[in-house]
Amino acid sequence: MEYVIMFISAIFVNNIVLSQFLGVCPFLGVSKRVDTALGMSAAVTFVVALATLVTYLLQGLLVKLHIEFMQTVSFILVIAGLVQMVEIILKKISPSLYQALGIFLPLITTNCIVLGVAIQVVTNEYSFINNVGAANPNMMNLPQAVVFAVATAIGYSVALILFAGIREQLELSNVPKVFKGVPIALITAGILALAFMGFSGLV
Amino acid sequence: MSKKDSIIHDGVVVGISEDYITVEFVNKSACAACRAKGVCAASDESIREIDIPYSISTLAGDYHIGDPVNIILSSSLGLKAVWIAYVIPLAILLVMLLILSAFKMSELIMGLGSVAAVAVYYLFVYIFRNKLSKVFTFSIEKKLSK
Amino acid sequence: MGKLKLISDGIIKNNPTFVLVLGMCPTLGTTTSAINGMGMGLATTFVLILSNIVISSVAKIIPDKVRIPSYIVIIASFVTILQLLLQAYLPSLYETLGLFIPLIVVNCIVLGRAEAFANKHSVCDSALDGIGTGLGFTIALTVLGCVRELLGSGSFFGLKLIEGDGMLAFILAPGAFIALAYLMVIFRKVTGKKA
Amino acid sequence: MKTFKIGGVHPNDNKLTADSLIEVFPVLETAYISMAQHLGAPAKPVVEKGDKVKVGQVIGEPAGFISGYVHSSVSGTVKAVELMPDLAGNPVMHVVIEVEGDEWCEEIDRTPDIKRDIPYSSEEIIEKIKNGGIVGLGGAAFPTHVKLNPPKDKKAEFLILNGSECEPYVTADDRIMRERPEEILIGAVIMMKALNVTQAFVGIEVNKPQAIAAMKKAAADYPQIKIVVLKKKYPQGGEKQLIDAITGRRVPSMGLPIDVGVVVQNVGTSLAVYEAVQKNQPLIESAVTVTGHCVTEQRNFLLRVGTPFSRILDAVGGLPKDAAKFISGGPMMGKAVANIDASTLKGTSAFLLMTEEETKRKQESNCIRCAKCVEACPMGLEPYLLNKLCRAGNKYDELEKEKIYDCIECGCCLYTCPANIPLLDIIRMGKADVMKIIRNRPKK
Amino acid sequence: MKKLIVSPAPHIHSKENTKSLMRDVMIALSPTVLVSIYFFGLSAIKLILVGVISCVLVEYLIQKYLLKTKVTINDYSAALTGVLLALNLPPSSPWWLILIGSIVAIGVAKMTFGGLGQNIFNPALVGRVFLLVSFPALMTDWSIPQSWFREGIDAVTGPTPLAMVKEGLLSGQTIPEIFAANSFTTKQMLFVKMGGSVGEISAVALVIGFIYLLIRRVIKPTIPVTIVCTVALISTVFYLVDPMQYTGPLFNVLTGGVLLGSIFMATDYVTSPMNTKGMIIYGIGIGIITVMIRYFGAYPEGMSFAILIMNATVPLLNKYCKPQRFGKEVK
Amino acid sequence: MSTTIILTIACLGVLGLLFSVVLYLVAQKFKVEEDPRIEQVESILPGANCGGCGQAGCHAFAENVVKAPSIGSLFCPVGGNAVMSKIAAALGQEAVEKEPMAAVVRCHGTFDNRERVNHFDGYSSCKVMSALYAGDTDCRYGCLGEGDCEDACQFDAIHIDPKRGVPEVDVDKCTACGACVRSCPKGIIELRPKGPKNRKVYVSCMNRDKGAVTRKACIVGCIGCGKCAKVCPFGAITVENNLAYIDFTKCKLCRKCYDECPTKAIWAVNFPIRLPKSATEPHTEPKVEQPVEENKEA
Amino acid sequence: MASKSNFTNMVVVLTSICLVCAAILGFVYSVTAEPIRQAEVAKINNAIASVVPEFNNNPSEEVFEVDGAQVYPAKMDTTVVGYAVKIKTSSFGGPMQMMVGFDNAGNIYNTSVISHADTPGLGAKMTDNNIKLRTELVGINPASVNLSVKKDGGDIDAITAATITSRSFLKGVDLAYQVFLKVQSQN
Ligand SMILES: Cc1cc2nc3c(=O)[nH]c(=O)nc-3n(C[C@H](O)[C@H](O)[C@H](O)COP(=O)(O)O)c2cc1C
Ligand SMILES: Cc1cc2nc3c(=O)[nH]c(=O)nc-3n(C[C@H](O)[C@H](O)[C@H](O)COP(=O)(O)O)c2cc1C
Ligand SMILES: Cc1cc2nc3c(=O)[nH]c(=O)nc-3n(C[C@H](O)[C@H](O)[C@H](O)COP(=O)(O)O)c2cc1C
Ligand SMILES: Cc1cc2nc3c(=O)[nH]c(=O)nc-3n(C[C@H](O)[C@H](O)[C@H](O)CO)c2cc1C
Ligand code: SF4
Ligand code: SF4
Ligand code: SF4
Ligand code: SF4
Ligand code: FES
Repeated sequence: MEYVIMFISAIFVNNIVLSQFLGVCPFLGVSKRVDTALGMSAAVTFVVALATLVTYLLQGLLVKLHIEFMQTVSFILVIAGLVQMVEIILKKISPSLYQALGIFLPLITTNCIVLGVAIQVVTNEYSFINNVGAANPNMMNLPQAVVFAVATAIGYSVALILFAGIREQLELSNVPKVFKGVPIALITAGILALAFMGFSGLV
Repeated sequence: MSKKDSIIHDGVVVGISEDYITVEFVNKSACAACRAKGVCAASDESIREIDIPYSISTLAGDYHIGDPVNIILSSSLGLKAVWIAYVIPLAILLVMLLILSAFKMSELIMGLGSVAAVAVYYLFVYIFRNKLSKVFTFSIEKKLSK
Repeated sequence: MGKLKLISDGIIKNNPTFVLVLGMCPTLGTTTSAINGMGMGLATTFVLILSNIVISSVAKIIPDKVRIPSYIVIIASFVTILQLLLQAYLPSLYETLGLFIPLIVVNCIVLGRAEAFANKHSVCDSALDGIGTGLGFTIALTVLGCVRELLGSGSFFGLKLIEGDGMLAFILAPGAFIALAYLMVIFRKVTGKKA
Repeated sequence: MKTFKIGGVHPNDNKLTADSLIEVFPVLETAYISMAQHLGAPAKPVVEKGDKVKVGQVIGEPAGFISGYVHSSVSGTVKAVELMPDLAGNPVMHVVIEVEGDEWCEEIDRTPDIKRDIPYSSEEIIEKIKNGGIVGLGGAAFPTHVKLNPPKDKKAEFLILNGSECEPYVTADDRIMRERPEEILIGAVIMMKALNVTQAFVGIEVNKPQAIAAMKKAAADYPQIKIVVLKKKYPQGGEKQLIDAITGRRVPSMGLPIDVGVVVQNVGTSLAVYEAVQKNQPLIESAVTVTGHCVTEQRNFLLRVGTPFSRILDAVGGLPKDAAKFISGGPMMGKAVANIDASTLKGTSAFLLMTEEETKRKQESNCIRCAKCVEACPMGLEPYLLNKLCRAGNKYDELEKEKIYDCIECGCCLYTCPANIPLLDIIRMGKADVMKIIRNRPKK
Repeated sequence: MKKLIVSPAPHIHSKENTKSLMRDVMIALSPTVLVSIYFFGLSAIKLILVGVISCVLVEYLIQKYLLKTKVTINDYSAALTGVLLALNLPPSSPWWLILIGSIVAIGVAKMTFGGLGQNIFNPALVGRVFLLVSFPALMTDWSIPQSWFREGIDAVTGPTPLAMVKEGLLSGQTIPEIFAANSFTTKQMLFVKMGGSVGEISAVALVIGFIYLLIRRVIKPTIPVTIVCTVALISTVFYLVDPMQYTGPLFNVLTGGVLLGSIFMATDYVTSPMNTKGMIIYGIGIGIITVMIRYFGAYPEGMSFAILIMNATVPLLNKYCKPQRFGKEVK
Repeated sequence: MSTTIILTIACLGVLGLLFSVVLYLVAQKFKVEEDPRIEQVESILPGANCGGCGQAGCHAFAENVVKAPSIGSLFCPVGGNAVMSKIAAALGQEAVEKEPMAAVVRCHGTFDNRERVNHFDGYSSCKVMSALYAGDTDCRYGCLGEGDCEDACQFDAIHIDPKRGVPEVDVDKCTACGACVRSCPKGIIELRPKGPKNRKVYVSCMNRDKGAVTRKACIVGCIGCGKCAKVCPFGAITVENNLAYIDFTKCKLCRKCYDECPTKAIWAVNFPIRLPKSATEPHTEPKVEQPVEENKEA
Repeated sequence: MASKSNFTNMVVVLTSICLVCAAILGFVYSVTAEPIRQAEVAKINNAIASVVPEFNNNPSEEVFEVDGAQVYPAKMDTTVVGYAVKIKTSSFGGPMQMMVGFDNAGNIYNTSVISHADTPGLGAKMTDNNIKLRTELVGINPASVNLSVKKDGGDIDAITAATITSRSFLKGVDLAYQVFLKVQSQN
C-alpha cells in the first residue's frame, strides 16, 4: 500500500516536473518524438534508480563520518561517474546493443532529476512513510528510496510522453510566431500543471 | 528500405573493410535540442562509430570514405534495445531489492546485492552478445544530394 | 571586446533565462516571490563568478579529458561553500531555496559558462562574464518573482498592495510556467529577438 | 440491405432525370474525336485529312499495353487531325470529322433483336472487346480488355456489375438498366465467360426501384447472376466499397479487385460489351444525362462520341443564365469544364450545370478537428491529418505511413468538412508526390 | 459570356459549417440556460452575458491588435466558450471573476495556440480550473444570490451535494448520516433542487440538450455514454464495498459537472479524440479520474480536471488509435 | 575538527581518484570532439536552412564543406561570395567566385495583358491548379498566379502583385536559393545573373504555341517570329518551339532585340530611360509597362 | 587551451583538484560549523521566545523529551514561567513542526510554526501571526474550549479554504497541551 501511495504521489500529486520543477530543461528541450520520449524515459528511470541506490549508501557513509556537508560534491561526482560507467559497461557487453541505443536515444546527462531525487530521498521527510523504530520514522529506508526514485522517474516519464505527443500535434498547427518554441511549451506545461492540480490531496 | 517508423541519423562513412562499412555519427545529449548548445558544452556530444555489415541494401561498391549517409534504425528495434539495456535491469534491481529487504538484510548488503544482480544480468547479456548483434541491424542509405 | 559589453551580453543578448532558456528548474521553482527569486539569482551569481575566476585561472593545467569533472568538482565546492555560508548566516533563505541550492551544480549556466567562456578567457574577463550572466539570471528571476508575487498574492517585495489574496495559481506551479512564457514573449518582442 | 462498412456520406440525390427516356441525339454536323479516350497512352490516329470514314471505322490504334482503339462515331470526311484543347484546356490529338449522312460499317448489326447465345471463346471475346475499343464507363475509362485479362497468377471468382450510380443527379445507368436490362445481363454473361467465372452480382442502390425491378425480372433467366440491393450511400459505387458491400472482401492497400478475386464493371460497360461482342458495334455512343436545377430541359441522351459540348447545351435550351459551373460527370467526382468547346468522350456519363450558389466554395477556416472527415472517409483514412501533413511540407514518410496512397479521391471529406477546408485538393497533391516517391523506389 | 468556375471535384458541399455547429450547441444549451435563469435570475443572466461578451471581446482584441490576423469572432466559438464558462461558475460569482476566466480561457488556452481548432486543452475548462485554483474561496461559495423568480421556491439549498459529502466525510460522518442531516434525496438531483454551478443544476435540461445534439448529429454519443457508464460502474463497486464512505452511482452521475461536462465539454471537437477507439479510452479515463478525485482528492469535484488531463492524452490517442483502415497492407 | 578535514580530504581524494580512472577508461573508448571547424563554418553561414546549396541544411553544408577536399564543389547561394570567401579563409583555402544570380519570372501575363477566361475556385495553389487544368487564361504555359513561389521563398523576395497577378522579384532580397524555381509547376522562374546594376534582358514568356494562338491568349506573348534572333549581334538568341530564349552567357545587354520585338515579350529592365522616339514608334500599341516603371521595380 | 591528456596527468590533476577543494571545504566547514549550530539554536530560541512569557534562562539547554515531543522550560530566575512544546504532526503537504507555548496556568501563550510543507497561499498562511486561527488561541485554556474548527462543531475559525491545515494545526496544539498536562502532572 505504501508503495502504491508512493507511486500515486510521485506520478500525479507531486509530479517532478509539473509540481516540483526538476528536470525542466530536458522536458522542454527533448525530442518531439513519442518513441524517443519513451526510450528516454526508460533510460532515465534506470539511471535514477541506480544513482539513488548508490548515493543512498554513500549518504550512510557520509553520516557515519560526520561529513554530511560533502553531500553535494560527492553525489555529483558519483552520479557523473556512474552514468559514464553504465555507458562503458553497455559498450563492452554488447557493441550492437550500445550502437542501437546510441542511434535511438540522446545521451543521458546528469541533470536536475538525478541529483535532485538523490538528495530528496536522503533529506526529505515524508508523511506517508512510517518506519517504526528508525532514527527518523519519516525517512526512507533503501527499498523505499529506490522505489520512490523509480516512481518519481515514472512521473517524469508520464509528463515527458504526454508532452511529446502534444508537441507532435503542435508541430502541425499554426502557433503564432512569437509563441513558437519555448513559450508555447511553457504554456502547455502550465496548463498541464493546472490539470494535475486536480490530483492534489489524493495522498 | 522503407523509412517508416525509423530513427534516422546523419553519419559519414569513415572506413570500409571486407565485412563492414564503418560509419561515424554524433550522438547528442538530451540537451542538444536546446538552442543554448553553443553556450553550454556540458551537453556531451560523443562521436560514435558503428559497423554495418554488407547486406542487400548496402552494396559494397556504392560507398566511399567520406560519403554522407543516413543511418536508419527502426523505432521498434530502438525500443527493444532500451528494454534490454535499461528496463530489464531496472526490474531486476527492484525485485532483488525487495526480496533482500524481505529477508531483513542490512541496507549495505541489500544495495550491493541488487547491484550485483544487475551485474550478473549484464554478464548474461555479454554471453549472448553475438545473438544480439544479429538482432540489432542498422542500415545505411546514401544521402541524396539534390 | 568592451568590458561593458561582456556584462550587457549576459543580460540581454545571451540572457540565460529568456534567450538561452537554461536553468529552468530554479527559475520556476524559486520565484514564488521577488525576494526568493532574487536570492536564488544572487546565489547562482556568487557561484558563477567564483567558479569562472577559478576555472579561468587553472584551465591551462587541466587535461582535456578531465576538464568537465574538474569543473564539476570546483563548482560543487563553491556550491557547498555557499550552502554552508547560507546555513550559517542566512538560514531562512537557505530554507526557502532548499533543494535548488545544491542543484546549482548541475545548472547548465554555471557549467556552460565555465566551458564556453572561462576556460578560454582571462581571469578578469571571466569574472565580468560571470557578473553579466549572473546579473542576467538574477534580473530574470527577480522580474519573474515580482510578477508572480504581484499577481499571486498582490504584494511587491513582501509589501501588500491589495487586500485579499490575488490569483493563487500564480504562486503555484501552473502560474510559474505561464508567467515565464509570457515574460519570454515580452522579452522577445522588446528585444526583437527571434525564436 | 447491403452496404460498405466504413465511412460514406449522404448527399441529396437529386435524380431529376430518372424518369426521362434515353433519347437518341440528332446527327451532328461535325464530330471532334479525341485520341485520349481512355486511361493510359492516347491512341495513334490512323486517318489523315481528307479521308472518308464510316460510323464504326477505326480511326485510332492503341499506342501501348494500356491503350485502346478509337472508332469514328460518325460518317463523313476527316477535316483535320490536330492538337485541340480538351475539356481542361490541355492539348490532345483530335480527329475532326465533317459529318456526311449516317453510314455505318456493314459488319455492325443494327437490328433491335437481342442475341443471346455466345459462340465465342474467351480469347475471342477479349479480342472483340479490344477491337471494339471498349473502356470502362464507370468513370475511369480503363480499357476493359485489360481488366478482363488478369495476370496468370490471379484468378477471378466473381464478376460484379456496378449499377449503384451513387453520384447525385446522374441517371444514365438507371435508364439503361430500365430500358435494356437483358442486354446488360448478356454482357455480363459474356464477361463471365471471358473471365471463366460462374457467379456474378449486380449491385444497385435502393433509390432506383424500377431499375431493380427491371433487372430482377430479366435476371430470372440468368440464375448465375444475382441482383443485390444496396443502401443509398455515397460512394457505394466505388469499386472497393462495392466489393466490400457485396462480398465482404476488402481489397488490400495498393491492391486491385482481382487480388480478392473480383472484377468490377459498370453496367454501361456491360452493355457496350454486349454491343461489341454480339453486334460488332464498337463503342461509339453512350447514355449521357444532361441535368442541373438551372437547366430548363433536363434529359437523358444517347450521344455519339465526339459531340461538342456546345451542341448538347443547345439541345437543352442553351447555357442557362445563372449557370456558373459546367461539370462533366456527377457533382462528387465529375470534372469541371474549362473549355466549353471540347467534346464528349466514350466515358462521358453526364453533364451537370450548377449555379454559383449551389457550387461556389466557401471561405476556408481553421480545422475544428470535428472528425467528420474521418467518419466520412470510406477508406478509413484521416483526411484532416493528411491535410496538415501535406501542408507542413516534406512529411512524405508520415504521409505514407498514414496511407495517403489509399485515398480514392471520392471527395467525401471535402464534402463534409464544416470548416470548408479543400481537403481533397490538398490530399491529391500530396498523394501525387508520395506515389511518385513510391514508384521511384528501387524494388527489392 | 459569364466566366465559368473551375475547381477540382467535389462540386457540392454539405450544408454544415463551423458556425452552424456552434449554433446548434448553443441551442442545445438553451434549456440549461433557461433553467438557470429561472433559478438564479439576474445573476445567471449577468454571468452568461459577461461571459459571452468578454470571451468574444478578448478574442477580437487579440486577433485584431496583438496577432493582427483575421478576426473570426463570428464563428460563435468564442461565444460558446463564454456560455460554457459561465455555466461552470457558482451563481454568486462576481463579474470580474468571469472576466479573468475569459482572459485565461481565450487568451491563454486558445489564442496562444493559434485560435480555433489548434488548442490542446478545452478553453472554458482551463478558465474554470484556473479560477478554481486561484480563488478557491470564491469558486466554492454557493450562496444563492437574490432572484425575482425564485421567491417561494426554497428548495435550492446551499452547498453542492458533492461539497456536502466531502465536508461530511472529512468531519467523520457516514454517507447516510450526511444525506439525512441535509435532508437530501435523489429526486432533488433530477429536478434542480440543489446547489451547484449555474449550468449543472438540472439533469433533465442537460439531457434534453444531449438529445438535440444527437438528433442534429453534432456529436456522437460515444464520449458521454462511456463517461457516464464508467462513473456509474466504478462508483457502484465502491458503493458496494462500503456504502458508509462512498456515494452511489446515481448520486455520482447526477451531481456535479458529470452531465454538463460529458455532454458539452468532453465532446468539444478540438480537444477530444478523432475516432471511436480513442473516444472510448478518453471517456473511460475521464470517468476514472473524476471518481478518484471525488473519492480521494482534495477537491470535491473532479470533472474539470479529468477532462483537462485527458485532453493532454488526446494527441497520443490520435497517434495510436487509428480508425479501421480499409483493407490490409500488402508488401 | 581536524578529523573532519582529514576525512573530507580522504573522501574526495578517493572519489577523485576513482573518477579519473573511470574517465581514463572512457577516454580510451570515446572521442569527444567534433571537428571545431564545422561549428566555425556554421557560424559563418547565414543559417537560413533553405537547402539552396543542395544540402540538408546549413549544418550539413558545414559538415560537408569541411570534409570536402576543396570548397569549390559547394556554394551557399544565400551567403554568396562574401560568405564563401570567409569560409574559404576559415578553412585556409582559395575562394571560388560565382556570379550573383537572382530569380527572374519569365511570364508577363498580367491581368491587363492576358484575359482571364474562367475562374479558379479550388485550393489556391499553382500545383493544384496545374494538376487540374490548363489554367484560367488561354495561355497554358503562363503563370497561374496562385503564388506557390511566394510561399516557397524564405526571404520574402518574391510577391504576387494583386493588381497584376504575376509575381515580381525583389532583386535585393533574392538570394538565388532556387526554392521558387523548384516550386513553380509551370517552370517559369529561372535563375539568371543579377547583371550590372541589376540590368538584364530576357524573354518574359514561356508560350510555345503557334504565334496566332499565343497572340490570342496574351498581348505580350512571344510569337516566335525570330526577329530578335536575327538582330542579335552576339548570337545569344535561339528560337525553338515558337519561343525565343536569350542565353545570358552570351547576351551583352545591347537591347537590340528589345527594340525589335513586336509584342514586347522581351524585357530590358533597369536601364536608364530612353527618350521616346517619334510618335510612330513601332510598338507603342501593346499595353506594357514601359521601362520607366521597371526602374521603380529595382 | 587545455593540455593533452594521458593517464598520469588525468589522475594527478583531478585528484589534486579534489584534494585542494576538499581541504578548502573542510576549512570552510570548520569555520561555519559553529555559526550554523548557533543559527539553528537561534531559530528554536526565537520560536520559544515568541511563544512563552519573558524568561532569562537558556531553554535549549534544559530541554527534555516527553512522548517524543521536546519540552523547553522557560524560567525567570529559576522559576518556571512557562513551557514551550515542540510538536511534529502532518498536515496537507506533509510533516509540519510547530511550537506551542503555555504559561503555568495552562493557558496558551502563543504558537509558532517552525516548518511545514503546505501550499503557499493556502495552508502556508498559518505562518502568518495575524490570522484568526492563531490569534483566537492566544490566552485561552485548551481545556475550556472545543479545540476544533467551527465546521467540525468546534470553536475556532479555520483558515479560509484550508480546513485541513487548520485541523492539523489544532491537533498539534491539542497534542502539545496533552504533553503539557503530562509535564504538569509529573512536577
Ligand atoms: C468514389 C467513387 C465512386 C464511384 N461511383 C461509381 C458509380 O456510381 N458507378 C459506377 O459504375 N462506377 C463508379 N465508380 C467507378 C468504380 O470504382 C469502378 O471503377 C467501375 O465500376 C469499374 O467499372 P468500369 O471499368 O466498367 O468503369 C466510382 C469510383 C469511385 C472512386
Ligand atoms: C479547492 C477547493 C475546492 C472546493 N470545492 C467546493 C465545492 O465544490 N463545493 C463546496 O460547497 N465547497 C467547496 N470547497 C469549499 C470548502 O469546502 C469550504 O467549505 C468553503 O470554502 C467554506 O469554508 P470557509 O468559509 O471556512 O472558507 C472547496 C474548497 C477548496 C479549497
Ligand atoms: C493545490 C491545492 C493545495 C491545497 N493546499 C492546502 C493546504 O495547504 N492546506 C489546506 O488546508 N488545504 C489545502 N487545499 C485544500 C484542501 O485540499 C481542501 O479542499 C480544503 O482544505 C478543505 O476544504 P475547506 O477548507 O475549503 O473547507 C489545497 C487544495 C489544493 C487543490
Ligand atoms: C460539441 C461542441 C462542444 C464544445 N465544447 C466546448 C467547451 O467545452 N469549451 C469551450 O471552450 N469550447 C467548446 N466548444 C467550442 C469550440 O470548439 C472551442 O471554443 C474550441 O476549443 C476553441 O478552439 C464546443 C464546440 C462544440 C461543437
Ligand atoms: S477523398 Fe480520399 S481522404 Fe477524402 S474521404 Fe475520399 S478516400 Fe478519404
Ligand atoms: S471535417 Fe474539416 S474541420 Fe472536421 S476534422 Fe476534418 S478537416 Fe477538420
Ligand atoms: S525569389 Fe526565389 S531564388 Fe530568390 S530568394 Fe526567393 S525563393 Fe530563392
Ligand atoms: S510563377 Fe509559377 S509558382 Fe509563381 S505564381 Fe506563377 S505559376 Fe505559380
Ligand atoms: S535546471 Fe535544467 S534541468 Fe533543471
